[in-house]
Amino acid sequence: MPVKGRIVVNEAYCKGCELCVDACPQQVIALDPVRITAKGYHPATLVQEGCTGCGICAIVCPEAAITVYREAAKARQTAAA
Amino acid sequence: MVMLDEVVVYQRPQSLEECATHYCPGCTHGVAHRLIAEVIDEMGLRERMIGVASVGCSVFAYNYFDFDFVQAPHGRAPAMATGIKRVLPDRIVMTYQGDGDMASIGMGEIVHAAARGENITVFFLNNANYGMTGGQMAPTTLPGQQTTSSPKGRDVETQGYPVRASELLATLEGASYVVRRSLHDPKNIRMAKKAIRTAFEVQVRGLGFSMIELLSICPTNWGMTPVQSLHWLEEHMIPYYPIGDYKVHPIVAELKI
Amino acid sequence: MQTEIIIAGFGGQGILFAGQLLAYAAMDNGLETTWIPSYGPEMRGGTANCTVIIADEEIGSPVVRNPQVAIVMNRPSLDKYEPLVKPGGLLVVNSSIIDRTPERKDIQAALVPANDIAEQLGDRRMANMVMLGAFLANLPVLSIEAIEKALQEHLPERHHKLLPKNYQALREGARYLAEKV
Amino acid sequence: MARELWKGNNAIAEAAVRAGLQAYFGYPITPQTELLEYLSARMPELGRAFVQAESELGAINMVYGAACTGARVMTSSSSPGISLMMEGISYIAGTEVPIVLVDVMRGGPGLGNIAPAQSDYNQIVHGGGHGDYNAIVLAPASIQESVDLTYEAFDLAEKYRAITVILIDGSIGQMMEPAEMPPMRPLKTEYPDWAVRGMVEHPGERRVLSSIYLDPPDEEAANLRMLRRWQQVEANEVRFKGYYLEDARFVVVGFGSAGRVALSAVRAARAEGIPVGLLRPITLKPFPVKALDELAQRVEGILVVEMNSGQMLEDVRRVVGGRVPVEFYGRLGGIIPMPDEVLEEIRRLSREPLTQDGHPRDRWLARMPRSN
Repeated sequence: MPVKGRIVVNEAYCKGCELCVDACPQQVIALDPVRITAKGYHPATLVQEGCTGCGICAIVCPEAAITVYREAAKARQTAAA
Repeated sequence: MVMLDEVVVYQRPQSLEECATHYCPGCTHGVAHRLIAEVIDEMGLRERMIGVASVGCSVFAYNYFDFDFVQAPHGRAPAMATGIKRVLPDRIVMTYQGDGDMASIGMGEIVHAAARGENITVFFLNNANYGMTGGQMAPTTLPGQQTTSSPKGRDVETQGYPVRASELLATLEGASYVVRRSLHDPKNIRMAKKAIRTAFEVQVRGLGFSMIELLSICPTNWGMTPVQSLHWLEEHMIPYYPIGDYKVHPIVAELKI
Repeated sequence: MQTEIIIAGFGGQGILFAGQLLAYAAMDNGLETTWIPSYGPEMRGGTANCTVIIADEEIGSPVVRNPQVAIVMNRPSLDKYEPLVKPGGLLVVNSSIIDRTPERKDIQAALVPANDIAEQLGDRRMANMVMLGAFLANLPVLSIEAIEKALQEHLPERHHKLLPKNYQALREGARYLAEKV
Repeated sequence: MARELWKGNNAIAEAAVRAGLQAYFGYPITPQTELLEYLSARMPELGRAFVQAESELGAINMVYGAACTGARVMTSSSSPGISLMMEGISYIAGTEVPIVLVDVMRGGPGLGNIAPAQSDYNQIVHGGGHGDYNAIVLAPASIQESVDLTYEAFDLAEKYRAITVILIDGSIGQMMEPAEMPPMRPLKTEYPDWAVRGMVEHPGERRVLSSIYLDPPDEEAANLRMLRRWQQVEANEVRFKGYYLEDARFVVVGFGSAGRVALSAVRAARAEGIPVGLLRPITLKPFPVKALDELAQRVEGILVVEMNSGQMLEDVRRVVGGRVPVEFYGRLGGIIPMPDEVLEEIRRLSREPLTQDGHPRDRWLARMPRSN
């Protein structure tokens, strides 16, 4: 079972440049077609299950807008059991 | 979806101010800022940092890094950094300069800071054009590259050849660590961060001048999307500006980092 | 009371140092003094001159058109400064290498074979001391002893073995008294 | 301390060292080079910073960086080098960090020559760099005065967060006179609350120094703040020296070497019975307006003597405001006027009916020989 992760995009920083969308190995990030940030951008967001918390989106993000979380090892064991 | 028992894999570094940047969407200045801030956090250098901002798109760098900063005249950041470092030798002094600033108007200052082996760290963002003033030809603009001041593409017959700053500075005895990295994909970004780490280690240990050239994109002035820009960088810039270590002093090569 | 002295010659004749010795000696004697060189891109071998003023009050201009004394160590300097010496003033001429005698009748002149004397003493570089000795014998604004003391204090250490010869040069020069030309 | 014979350039360097100079950055140029040479030995021997920069641009920006740390810092140059430094000087002024700058003037414009001149007056006193700023300009006329003013220049710079310029001509840099050095001050250990020294020295307080105020109201506010500080300089720091002014019917105004030459001429004129005095401004900026204004109310004529084409002349005329005839005598191109030339001008001033017609520079120029 793959590791579960999630991202939180700080909309104060995100400019919708799509570098994270392009870089995501799981292809689970897209620009939110509905939401618009205070600066007028469609922010990046997780659009489907499958985030592994690999952090690649954060590595390419020019705005340091993404916080990446990953399921802790202990939690995984619990879930697997 | 709230997940319990999770760990933070990545979060914004402390050495970045809590504010939005003025950079265009996708601009890799932001990536460079972030990497530098991350390394400063990891090495615990923030309290000892003094940055020198330059003129160009990164003119407001001092607004984004959360440590002491001064603002230099166009091209003169290495000279200001020299003044600071000579008075406060145990502070960690960095400049952050673009290609217009460092490789054009500031060529004298950078060459001599390197020649003196000045114990400072220089971050050199190369995006092959003058970004802030609207995309004019820079000393780093590629042959044939169109800019607003080389509308038919840079003609080397009349407009000369691009400057390869890393190769040039690497010839100087005083330079201890001069490398070129790129910010166009995760692998290269990780390599860039490692180089930034090495550069600061060089300074912390008093080993002399270090410069990290970072190949960057300028989607707005290149007239491309950020993702297209990354591909353009990879296809066009890297062949002319190969990624590599141009000067690694033997003592630096032995550093265990 | 103010005395203006111009010392002039070729670069390498010790012109500037001779002037500095006067200034040191004047200062050590509690007098006001200025020393000002003419400086040029030619570091060596060209012409050199300096003006020394010795006074007992605040000195105004450090430069003068008409000095009371001109110490000339080569022909171009004689040609340049003879006409400028104040009437009644003193001209000290290095007759070893200057092939003419002064013409003015309203000043005094001491003709000193400075290079010959210096070479007899063993070092032509001491010609400047011979000239200083002659100057002070004719216009005792400072004593020879004051110059000797200044020499002792300001001649670079490595030349100190030459001190006795320099004293001798000063005294040899002092034997040349000026006459109306 | 006993008097010693000092060359001007060396004396200024040593006075700066004794004032607590922590860092010097410079570039060789005649006739100031001895200053740099002197400090190249003296600063390292005291464990202080010295860098021979790659250019005047490099030097002034090293000074700028060091000044941002609150350190006592100085550079020196001569006219063409000062022109190159003007960019940095404007930035330093705009950042409100104190520095001491020594300009040992030579003949110009352009490469000119290396002989003494006063032709940087306008550049130094009335700007040079871009933007609204004021620098304190001190014009010593002797080696002792150079020493004393250099020693004090750092205090002035720090008190008013201003650039303080020691403005001399090449002859003062090159001449020797007896001077007494002030005592060696300890290096400073406390720094002002604006100094950028790394948060390790001011925990929790991030400091940024910059001359950029992108929003015009911010720039205006900065300009006004600097201007109000300058008013304090004008109120507190005017210096000049007067000679024989009590009963003077004529007055010569000259600074630096020209002022000294004028002193000799004034004494000679007094010996001839001409009631003439001398006003020698020591601060060229702030200019001794009150002293000159007072003289303009009681003398019959004013002669301005400079080693330039009448740059301070305009400041004198502004103060005098047409109340008294002003005449001018200048020598240019690296020539020091001789006392007898100035004496002749004083004689003319006292003898001829004075006119207010036309500009004094034009009248002077008409008297100057045409050589080509």
